[in-house]
Amino acid sequence: MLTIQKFKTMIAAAGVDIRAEEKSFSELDAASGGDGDHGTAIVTAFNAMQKADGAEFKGYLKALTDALQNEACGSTSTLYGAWLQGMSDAAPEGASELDAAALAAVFKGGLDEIGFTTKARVGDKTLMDALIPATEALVAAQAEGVPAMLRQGAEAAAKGSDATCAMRARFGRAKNLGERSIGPRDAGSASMACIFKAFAKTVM
Amino acid sequence: MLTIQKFKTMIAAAGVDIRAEEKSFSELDAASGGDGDHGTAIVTAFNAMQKADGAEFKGYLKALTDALQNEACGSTSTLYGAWLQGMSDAAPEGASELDAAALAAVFKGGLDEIGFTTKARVGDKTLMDALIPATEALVAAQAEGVPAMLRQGAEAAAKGSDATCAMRARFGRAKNLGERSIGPRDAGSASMACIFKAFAKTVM
Amino acid sequence: MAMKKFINDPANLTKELLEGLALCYSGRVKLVNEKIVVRTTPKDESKVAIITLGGAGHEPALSGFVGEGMLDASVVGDIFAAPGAPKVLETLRMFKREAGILLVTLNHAGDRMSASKALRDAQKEGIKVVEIVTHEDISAGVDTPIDDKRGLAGCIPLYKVVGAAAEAGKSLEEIVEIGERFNGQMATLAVAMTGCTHPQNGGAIAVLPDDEMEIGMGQHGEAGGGRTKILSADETAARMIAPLVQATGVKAGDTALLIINGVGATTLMEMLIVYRKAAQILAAKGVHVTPGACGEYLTVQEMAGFQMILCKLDPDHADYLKAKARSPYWTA
Amino acid sequence: MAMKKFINDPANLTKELLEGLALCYSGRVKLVNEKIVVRTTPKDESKVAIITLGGAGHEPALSGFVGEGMLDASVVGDIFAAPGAPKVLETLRMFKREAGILLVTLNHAGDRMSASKALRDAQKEGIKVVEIVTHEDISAGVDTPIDDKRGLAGCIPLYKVVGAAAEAGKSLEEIVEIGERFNGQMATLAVAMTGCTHPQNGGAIAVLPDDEMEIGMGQHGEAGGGRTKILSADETAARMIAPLVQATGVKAGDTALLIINGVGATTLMEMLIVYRKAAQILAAKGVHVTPGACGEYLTVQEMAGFQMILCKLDPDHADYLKAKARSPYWTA
Ligand SMILES: Nc1ncnc2c1ncn2[C@@H]1O[C@H](COP(=O)(O)OP(=O)(O)O)[C@@H](O)[C@H]1O
Ligand SMILES: Nc1ncnc2c1ncn2[C@@H]1O[C@H](COP(=O)(O)OP(=O)(O)O)[C@@H](O)[C@H]1O
Ligand SMILES: [Mg+2]
Ligand SMILES: [Mg+2]
Ligand SMILES: [Mg+2]
Ligand SMILES: [Mg+2]
Repeated sequence: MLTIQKFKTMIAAAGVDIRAEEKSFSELDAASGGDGDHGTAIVTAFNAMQKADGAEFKGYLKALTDALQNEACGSTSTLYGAWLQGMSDAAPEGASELDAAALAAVFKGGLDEIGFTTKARVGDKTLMDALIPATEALVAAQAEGVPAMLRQGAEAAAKGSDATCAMRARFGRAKNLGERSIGPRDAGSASMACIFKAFAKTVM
Repeated sequence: MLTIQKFKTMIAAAGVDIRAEEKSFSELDAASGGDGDHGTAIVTAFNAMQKADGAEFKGYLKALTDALQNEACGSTSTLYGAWLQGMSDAAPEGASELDAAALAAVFKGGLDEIGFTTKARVGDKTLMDALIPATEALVAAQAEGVPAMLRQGAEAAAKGSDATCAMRARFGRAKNLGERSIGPRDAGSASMACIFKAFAKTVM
Repeated sequence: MAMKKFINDPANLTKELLEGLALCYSGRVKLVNEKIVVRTTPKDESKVAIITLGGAGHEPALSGFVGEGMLDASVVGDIFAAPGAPKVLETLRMFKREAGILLVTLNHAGDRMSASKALRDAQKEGIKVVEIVTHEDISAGVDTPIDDKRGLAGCIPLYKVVGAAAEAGKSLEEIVEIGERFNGQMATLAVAMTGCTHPQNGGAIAVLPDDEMEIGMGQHGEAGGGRTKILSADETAARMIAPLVQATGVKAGDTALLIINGVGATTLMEMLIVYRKAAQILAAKGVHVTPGACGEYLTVQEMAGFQMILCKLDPDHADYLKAKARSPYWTA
Repeated sequence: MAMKKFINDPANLTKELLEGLALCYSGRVKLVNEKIVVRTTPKDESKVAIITLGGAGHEPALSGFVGEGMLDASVVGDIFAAPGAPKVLETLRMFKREAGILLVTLNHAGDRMSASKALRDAQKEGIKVVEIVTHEDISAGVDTPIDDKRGLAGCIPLYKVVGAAAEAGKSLEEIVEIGERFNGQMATLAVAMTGCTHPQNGGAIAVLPDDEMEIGMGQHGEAGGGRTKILSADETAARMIAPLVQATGVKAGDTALLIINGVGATTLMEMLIVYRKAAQILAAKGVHVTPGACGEYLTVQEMAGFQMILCKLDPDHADYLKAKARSPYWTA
């Protein structure tokens, strides 16, 4: 079971780790032909999310979405906004605890919604390269319980992000770089992997 | 006696030496709070002067003036234009040779005219710090003949330019620098000294 | 090392610059709800409203083109960051009218996502709104699919054309036709000489070697693939105008608009020298070049470089370009 | 290392940029006799002509302000170099008229020497011409003798005021009075963050340490004595507006014009942020700040920095500032 309290701690822990790596995310963004601000963007997103609160999952996730969409800007906030919105939609009404199956459904809902917002999929060198395998691994590990789900999600996210180094960008600001986008890791996948790692650490 | 042929060689020789030091004149201009273009300006002036010709002093000096004023720009060309204009005015009608007295009169005429154009005098950290003592020394050495006049003019110009290092600028672009203009040599005095040195070399 | 910029808290950049804009050009624009720039004197509600959206950090774009004869509103994000969909939707609601709204979106992932979401929501609410997406950057190749071509400073003459058409009382359908026709006949190519500094985090974007320039650079420092040793102004102009002519299809007898948009540190001296050569090449081909523009319209902080915009003009476009406009940074 | 500028032969910079200006703004200006920029459609001869002179390299100044409602002609030198007196005289002859000519000269040694000589010669020839010299730079101190104060970008609003007065049919004597009154009520202060490159010789001008800025920098990189560690935008604005208020004497109830003139690489984002603070300070003092301007009007190549211009306005000045103007880089 995952309590809403624990989930808030997961979000807070992710915020801490994201802030610690802010500079490296911006540098990755610049190195891969972006505008060098992904660290700034994801930290701004977490700063906005800090203001959200709620006693149960649906409401808290919705509050996170609203905070992001109203106070933050940029692709990252839009994509995270969609992700959290999808999670909120999939969360059972009024629940302040989620069992493994409900948690899997929440993450699946999040992935579905972000998938409506962007056409990027695995192989396009975006945060989807971390999020899609992470969600799949997490859902697949349902039988093993919440901590295992998050651990396997984190591992899959890290592997997915690693794989972006060899990819050519096809979405976002780096897409025109062509061949030259091959080499550096995708910034958005790196921050996504960082978040899943923090989630896993928190429930260990 | 100084022939017009020799005088043209003096001008040409000055042009050669000025071009060789172009960069250093620009650097001096920048170092003393100017816009870093005195080398460019004085070389442009000599390039324009190269197009002038004439069979006797008055006409040649006037042609130099016109070339400068019509084809070149900037304080340097205006000041040199006045200098050469004054020389032309003071040159005896139709003369293609000048004796020591006439040469002294020509240089004196040049100094008088440039003195109408600028109020700068010795101590103001401008090309006048080289030109005024050079002209005075040259006039004073009349009795010793043309080569001695030019040699002493060159020495006085060099000394005058050296003295600008310790001065505070009061004219031209460097004037607002105040105390901080003390230290570097004045660019315009350096090029003026270079010209007098080339004149002296040519008649040696 | 401190950033060499005149700023305060980097978190407040957008807020403060928009306040400055509204103070400086108080006769033309004002700021509402923090991130929406609108005209001081609104256009009559019977006319189509023209709205755009995009990140800050490109000043004067985009908000500097709000004003009589051009935009009714610009929805601003943060530095190089699209505004969120809720802000776009809020603006669409503000300008809801029977005549309808034209939303102009530059083709960048963040802007597109926000615009699409806001559009869907607005249409559900019964707001009449149509979107035009600009994608005139030819750096990826003239034949690149439209979705992969970025929107650069070509949005500015487009604002002028659709703004004038709206002012003239054209219907939304007519304006969309006029605008899409213009959109399809314009092309832009950018070149950068130096990188720039992100004003929020102080990081370097798009660093270039001392002796190189890059043709095809995007307007946030996104690389474009055309690295070369520094070329002369004339060679650069020639290299850039050729594919623009190909992309727009301008030929002898046509009328064309040429704009050089400086992106930051490149001097107007240089832009005028480049304009000269490009205009001479067009004239030599028998193209009639109408009065154009050289200046900084959509910048990338203090990056050195420029965008060259070529638009093949139909007679109505030429007229709309000449019509009265009174935005802070574009007047006619 | 190659210069990071889009240029051709450095000897042709001025010629080419002026040709570019005339091509780009063909409806407004044209180039005559290589270095004289005049209006495409001349002003009626019954009205006073307004002429200025100065070096190139400051684009859009000075030639970008030739046009209806502003200058009739600008006599251009080379990069940072005053035009020779013969060229100025040639222009004065070209505009000889019974109504007379107003010559506006910025107080720089080279410009002053050329203007003085041309004026003397013109007056000998019976040309009716009066000179106004601008000297509004207060970097050497508010009480510095007029001859030691440089002319900075304050010439631009002055062109606007005297240009409008001429257009309105005022006599030369009246225009001189209006212009000198404006001249006496304006003040400018510049600040630089970085140096720049001389485009002819590639040399560095006015290099500054990485963490310093200089208040009082002149517009060719001439130092101004006010080196300091980099300050925030608000602190910079406060530090600069205070002596400008003192110099102009603006006080509660007065109307003032505030202009931020970018000199090259400083972004408009920054200028707007600085404008905001300076305007807020003025408003807090009870000064009525009319719509102003933020942009690049008189630049120093790619130097980072700006000039802050404050003008105390009499009611007629305010009206002349609002009157119609159609130069390439200033419209009203
Ligand atoms: N269209 C898209 N679909 C999915 N992910 C995207 C898209 N565009 C950008 N991203 C992700 O966002 C990251 C960049 O985020 P950020 O720098 O915050 O946004 P921006 O590109 O607006 O500056 C990229 O590294 C990539 O992972
Ligand atoms: N008013 C003046 N009177 C005398 N000499 C001057 C004056 N102004 C400048 N100079 C001389 O000219 C030199 C600078 O020349 P230059 O760089 O060519 O002109 P500019 O100042 O127009 O860039 C100075 O070093 C000084 O010697
Ligand atoms: Mg980015
Ligand atoms: Mg100089
Ligand atoms: Mg961004
Ligand atoms: Mg100079």
